[in-house]
Amino acid sequence: MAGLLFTPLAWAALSLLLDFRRGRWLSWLGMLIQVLVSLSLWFAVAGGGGFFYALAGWEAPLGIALRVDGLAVSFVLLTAAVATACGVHAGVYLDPGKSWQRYFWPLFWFLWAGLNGVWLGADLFNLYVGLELISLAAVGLVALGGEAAALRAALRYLFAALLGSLAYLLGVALLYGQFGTLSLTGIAGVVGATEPAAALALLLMLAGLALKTALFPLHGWLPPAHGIAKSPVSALLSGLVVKASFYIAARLWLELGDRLGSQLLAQGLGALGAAAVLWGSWRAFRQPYLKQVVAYSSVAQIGYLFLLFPLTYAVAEPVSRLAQQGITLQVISHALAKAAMFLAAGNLILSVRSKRVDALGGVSHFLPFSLFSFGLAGVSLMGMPPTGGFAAKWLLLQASLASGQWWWIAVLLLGGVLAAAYVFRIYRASFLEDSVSDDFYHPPKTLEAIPMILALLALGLGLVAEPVLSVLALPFEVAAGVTAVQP
Amino acid sequence: MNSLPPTVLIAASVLLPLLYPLLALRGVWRGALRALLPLLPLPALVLALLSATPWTLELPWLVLGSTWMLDELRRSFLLLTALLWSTAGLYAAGYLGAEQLRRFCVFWGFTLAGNLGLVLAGDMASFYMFFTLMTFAGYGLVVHEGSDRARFAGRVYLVMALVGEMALLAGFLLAFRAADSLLLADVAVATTAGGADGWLIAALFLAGFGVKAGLPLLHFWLPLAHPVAPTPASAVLSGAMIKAGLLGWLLTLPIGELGWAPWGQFMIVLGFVGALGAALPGALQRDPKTVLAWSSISQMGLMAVLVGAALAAPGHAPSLVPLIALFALHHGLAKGCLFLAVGLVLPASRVLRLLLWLLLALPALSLLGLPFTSGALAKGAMKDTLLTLPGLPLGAQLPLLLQAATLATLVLVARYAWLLWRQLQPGAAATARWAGWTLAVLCSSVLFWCLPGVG
Amino acid sequence: MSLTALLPILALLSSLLAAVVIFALPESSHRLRTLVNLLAAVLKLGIVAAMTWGVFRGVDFSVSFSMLPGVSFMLRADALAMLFAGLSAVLWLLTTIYAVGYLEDSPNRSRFFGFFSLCVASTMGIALAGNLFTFFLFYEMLTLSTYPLVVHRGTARALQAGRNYIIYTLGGGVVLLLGIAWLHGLAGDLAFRETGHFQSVDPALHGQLTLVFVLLVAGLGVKAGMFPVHGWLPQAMVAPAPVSALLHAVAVVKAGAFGIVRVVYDIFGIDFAYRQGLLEPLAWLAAFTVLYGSLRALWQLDLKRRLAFSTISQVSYIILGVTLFGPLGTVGGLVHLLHQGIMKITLFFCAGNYAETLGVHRVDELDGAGARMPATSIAFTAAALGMIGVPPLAGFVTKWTLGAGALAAQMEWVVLVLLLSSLLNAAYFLPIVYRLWFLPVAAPWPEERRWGRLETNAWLFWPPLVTMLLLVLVGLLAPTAFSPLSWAQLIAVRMYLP
Amino acid sequence: MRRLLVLVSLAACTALTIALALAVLVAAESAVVSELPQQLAASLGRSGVEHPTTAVLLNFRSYDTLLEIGVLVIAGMSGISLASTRSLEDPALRSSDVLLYALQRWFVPLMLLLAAYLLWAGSHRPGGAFQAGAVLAATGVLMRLGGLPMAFIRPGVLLRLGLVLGFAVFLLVAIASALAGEAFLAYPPGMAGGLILAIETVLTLSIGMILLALFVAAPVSAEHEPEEGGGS
Amino acid sequence: MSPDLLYALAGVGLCGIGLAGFLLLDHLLRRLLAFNLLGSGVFLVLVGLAQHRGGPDPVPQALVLTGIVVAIAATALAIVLIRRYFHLTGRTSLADAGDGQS
Repeated sequence: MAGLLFTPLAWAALSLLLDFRRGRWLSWLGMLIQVLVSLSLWFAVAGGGGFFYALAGWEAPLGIALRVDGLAVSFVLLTAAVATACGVHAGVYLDPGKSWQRYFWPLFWFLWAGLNGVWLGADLFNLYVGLELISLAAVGLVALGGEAAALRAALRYLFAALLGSLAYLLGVALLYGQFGTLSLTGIAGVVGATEPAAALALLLMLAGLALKTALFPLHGWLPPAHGIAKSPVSALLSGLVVKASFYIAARLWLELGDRLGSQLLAQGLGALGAAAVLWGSWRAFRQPYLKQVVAYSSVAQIGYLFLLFPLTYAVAEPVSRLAQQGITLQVISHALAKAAMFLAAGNLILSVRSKRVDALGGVSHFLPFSLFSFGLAGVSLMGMPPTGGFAAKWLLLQASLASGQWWWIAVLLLGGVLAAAYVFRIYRASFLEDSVSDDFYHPPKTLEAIPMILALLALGLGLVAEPVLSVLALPFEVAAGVTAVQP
Repeated sequence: MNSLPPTVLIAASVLLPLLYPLLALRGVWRGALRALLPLLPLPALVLALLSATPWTLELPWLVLGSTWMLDELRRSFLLLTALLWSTAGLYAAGYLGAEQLRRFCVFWGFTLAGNLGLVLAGDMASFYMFFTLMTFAGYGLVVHEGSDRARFAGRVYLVMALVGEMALLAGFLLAFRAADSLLLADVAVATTAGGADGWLIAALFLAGFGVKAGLPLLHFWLPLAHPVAPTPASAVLSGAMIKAGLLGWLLTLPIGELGWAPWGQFMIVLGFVGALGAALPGALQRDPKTVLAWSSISQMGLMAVLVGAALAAPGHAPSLVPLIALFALHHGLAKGCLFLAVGLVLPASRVLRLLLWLLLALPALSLLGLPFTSGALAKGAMKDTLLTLPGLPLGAQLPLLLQAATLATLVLVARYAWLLWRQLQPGAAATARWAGWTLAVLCSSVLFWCLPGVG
Repeated sequence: MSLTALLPILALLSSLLAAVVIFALPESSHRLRTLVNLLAAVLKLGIVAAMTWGVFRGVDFSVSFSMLPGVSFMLRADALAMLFAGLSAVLWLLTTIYAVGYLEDSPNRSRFFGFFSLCVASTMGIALAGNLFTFFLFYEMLTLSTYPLVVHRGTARALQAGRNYIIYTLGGGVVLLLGIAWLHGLAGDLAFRETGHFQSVDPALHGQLTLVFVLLVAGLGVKAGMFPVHGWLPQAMVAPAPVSALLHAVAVVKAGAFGIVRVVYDIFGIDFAYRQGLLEPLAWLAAFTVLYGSLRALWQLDLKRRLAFSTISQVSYIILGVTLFGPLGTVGGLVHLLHQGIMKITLFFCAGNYAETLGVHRVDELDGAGARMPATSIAFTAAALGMIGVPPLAGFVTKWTLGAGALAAQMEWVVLVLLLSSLLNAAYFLPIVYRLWFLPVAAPWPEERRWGRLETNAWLFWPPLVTMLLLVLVGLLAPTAFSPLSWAQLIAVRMYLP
Repeated sequence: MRRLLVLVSLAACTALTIALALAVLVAAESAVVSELPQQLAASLGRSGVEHPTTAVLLNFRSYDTLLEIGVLVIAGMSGISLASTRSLEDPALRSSDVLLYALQRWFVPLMLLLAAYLLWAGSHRPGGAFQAGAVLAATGVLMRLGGLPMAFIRPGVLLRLGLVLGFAVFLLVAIASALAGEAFLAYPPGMAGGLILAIETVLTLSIGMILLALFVAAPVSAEHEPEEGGGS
Repeated sequence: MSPDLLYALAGVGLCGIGLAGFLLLDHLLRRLLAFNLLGSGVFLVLVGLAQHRGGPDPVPQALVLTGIVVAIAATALAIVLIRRYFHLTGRTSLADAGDGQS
């Protein structure tokens, strides 16, 4: 447990002292440790159930407690998988000759630490700090290299993130002012049905988090940031970072939403999500640059996540559970698939030496492997069986049907078709055989293998969705005292 | 009852011609192809001559579950088919040039297989199968020459045949539902019991086989197709294959069942229309083969009259059916001879020429029904039976009509003889051609009397 | 894991693993790839044969695990599954052989064969799927794995065709998914069962179920090339011949037809569908498609396009058979599933041979090809005659059974449709046959290649001959055990006499 | 269009402000009296420091602080990653103004002293590592602006070490206790006070360094372009 | 109304002003200042509201301290980015791409 929190931070500190090449070896070692630790924690929770972990020996509300439940450890494991993949990829992908690349590793590790902090956090303020850690590290990663376009994207990103964080913090302030505690569980325990101030707080927090998650009208910052960053960074950002803020929003909603939320709010968020699905897909379809396509695809896919709100508000317990499971699967599969997609896109760009979609003509001759990974990931995004994306879509469909909110069905189905449109656009471009250029660079095997592994994971997720979901639904011993599990 | 001849023989009679086209696969086997032409129907001939009837062979694994059988009726048709095909085959061996020999032989084999098989078939599926095989392969024989005329004839032949096939398929399907059995023997009863369906079934069969048999209004293809085929093919087309339609009628129409008198009367009328109506266009033709084709329509009209009579007078059906078979045998052999003669050349010596004309006269006279010919037997029997049958339509006019029919035959035969006389040129022909023709004439005029089917 | 559970999985894996291995092989190792391909195909054939024997003996091959809450992944080999599995196993082997020859010296073979194997794995999955959900899973996988095959040539036309293909099939997939999800919401996870699920169902649900039925059939109808949604099929002709062969004979259109069979029989149950009056409209639609496809085929000059429209027509026979209430109709539809496959694949093989050997793509360029390529032409002729329904070829057995089924179901008009369609078939096939055999060579072949002794490449030479032999044998020996007909009868018996 | 947007934004801000004010009032009325201060007072004795805020910062909620320092480190290194910083000293700014120079010689030690005091005071009254670090950084800024030589701090390993030192020590303590069997970040009984002081000391150093580095990184002068990166 | 509540309300006001500035100002530095204003407002609300009933509460004070540090870090980083952006492009706003943050 401690190792989980310690390693990324320690590696961040250590790798700052080394240059890129040595940092790479160190980081790879660290990733190995992280994966092992995450796995062992996962197994510990899978075996013994979830628990609260009181940091510094002080229990909440005085101290900060970590909530170690099935969902959290699953996300920790997911983070370990995606981050490791991105890390290994980055180690090969990034050019060690550029001196600023040495800062990649510490930022990477801080990002990881922040993510773990958010997954496990149960303290509203601690979550804020975690979010800021993630945001700044992410901004740093985007800005790395310092070109004008990157700076511009980083600035937009930074401002959006800061505004979102402050909105969230304002909500925290209101909640603390009213309830005198920062523990989410504690607040959920005392909050009543009609609390206008708390409702406003929830609204503020959700708005802030939606901004950080790039929900539809607030998504403007995402495509430039994700599109301009180096591919492994984009993969991290799209795969994991945006999920962190959504995760907090979802936790808030599930704890407090039934009392502080309203049908209007829930449907409104859902509608924005739906709009994001359609608008994002459409925009993705129209982009001339490969990574912009993938970035807008993120906007669309994030839209699905916000269907959580209408599908869990004022519905029967089993329906709500279906929706939660669906959204969880969507988060996981999108993380895997999108990371795979960005990494594969990076490989493609590397090999054709152009970022344009229409430069891909004939690439299927030479790079079927990365293209294949890209396609597989795309399949998951489309929600085609047997991928995780499909499993998620299926559960959401069932939830929509069962709750009678049939209008989301149209969104789900249409979203899949639109996703197919932009994925197949890439495919189509790559199959075109009339290009004269035969000048392709062959990336190293490692670069090719990693997106494939991720894509296969996304694919396999659909097949093993049931076991995965059963871990997420592990019993959580709220009543049990602090049982500090040592690594 | 079921005195089954060796299965090998039965199989060989169909399989030999069916597998014979395999020889065409290699060009070097050309000689064998030609040599085998007359031998193909031999197993069938042996079967027809020697096997004791009736027998039934169950082949449940074949197509939809097949039954092959031979009874007296079928034996007669089998005999005709085998004889005519083997003589025509002999003729063909001497007639054909090297060009497109393989293609001709392929279609020849398939057509023969179909023709033999349909005679042996005891169930609908096999019958239909062989019938179709014959029809489609026959197309190859019709268009063999490749001339524009042949192609046009082939197209008409194929379109009409296809329509006929479809009528047959529908008929068989309906009959199958009515009878719940694939056996042809059950069709008649089921048709009679089938009510409105029964009428439809009978109509479909009448029309479907009518195409093949050259029933008036369904005959258009016949004067086109028969003449354009190579001579031996014309012979089998007009002599044997056309009889398949007749056999079809006999096997599928509710002959011997009560309640079909109107149908019988209708057929009689239709038959006479064919028998008499064919004379005029036939007499106007300039090609002896076309004249013969019209003559075939005319003769088939007479056979349709007989079938009609059998329908109209169910009580007399048992005596009428052998008569029809006899008539078919007679006509098939005689018509075959006449067709084959068209491809002959005049020999150099006068004696031989005389002999030629003499021999040629035999089948012609037979067709006219002159004494001591097969025609006399058949026509006499027909006349006797028809005139004694009660309750036929046109009863009063029957003698007159029969006279007229004979006159029509006479006109056509005379026209044929005249045209042939003008057409035959001196020259040399292969021995096989002579042998085939001679054999055919012999069969028609002499062997006829010895055949087991007669009587 | 017991053998009964293992075999279905192995059947799937044999081609799935082949795909993986092929993708991993470098482009240049042609021999090894061919070896892997053939090994996998033979292995699968063996497995399927073993399973068929087992199913015949009444062994229940099934394996399932829970995939999502309330939904399981289920493979099960019933008689119907083996019908389709057998078809794809046999034809896969032949098509693989053919494709090896066809793509000799062409680029991107690694990609091609990889997706090719994936495609077959999907087909196998469709065949063995034990419930609607699993079926859908492989159904969509099929869509995706065939796309690269359709656009394989990479020309603008191919890409256009691929786009249309994907629009149609994904659209169909969406409709299908909606139907499945809805049905799932109504009735839970539905395993395929020989008698269907709705013999006795709350009448209040009838309306919804009818709607679901329409959705499912509409979704499946896209792949089956049914009338209003057939547009992708003729365009997909730009794909290489083995792909067209596979698409038309085994995989895509058959998947749609097979799906409709499953939905009607094993989900709704033929009784329910009949009582609800769901069959009659479907029958009309199928009949219309039969005639429409044939009529359109008449006007096509491109050989493969003509064959494509013929497929549209022929596949609807299967659906027509399904809609004929009664065992005979069922047998007719099911047996055509196989027969059409064998016949159509022969035709496409031949069309490919003409294109590859002579450079001939159009019907009017075929004059006299019979003399130049007798074996291919014989195969083509046999298959064409089979399509027309000439006995004793495969097509006759189908037509006979369908006709008898229609009469048994008191739907006489169907017989009329069958006959009309046969005539139309003759009208567009016989001219080709005529050109092959009876016309002299009019012009030099557009692009002739020679391969020594045989008329064409040996890899291309044998497959059509083998399928021709098959199409003769399945008709000639229809009543024997393990023939398509008797297998279909076995299914019908298990369905109607549970 | 633009005006409309402005108006809408303003209206939205106003509405939000009013809503917020109302919410604050409502929340103030209905606020649950927190038990946290009491709990805190009860636990203060075990925290190792006397000032409650410092106790919260460095003991009860030390995880927040750890991450907070992490945020600082991120900002610092992101800053230096973008700038070409050869040295914290800028020769161009080196002044020859005697008066300024003299003033600085007075101020710098004084400020250092102030920083030390703030650090020490943190344990029992307002003050602490951050305040001390800020003063330290201010000293550095003054020195840079005044042109005092600071060549000893190069942006190489030493600078990075300085950046991360506080964080690293904090982390080390945290993990040490975890390895000893306590929870992560827990201090061994009795050693809390000393450890906190030690941590605060290094933190002060690092915070000062980070802020200074950010200050130095921000200016971009034309001569050093366009070669980016942190040197060495 | 206690002084603490007054603080909180003042914080609300700051929030409003900061937000308006953040949304409406194009110049990056001004926007950054607006952000700081907004942040201060939030901190005031946090401390003021919490202390309104229960008297001095060290927890929000500590939180605010942490928040300030974070804000400073972010501000500093932003300044570095802005400076460099200005240096490279000569621009002081992100304007031409429209409504990025709003």
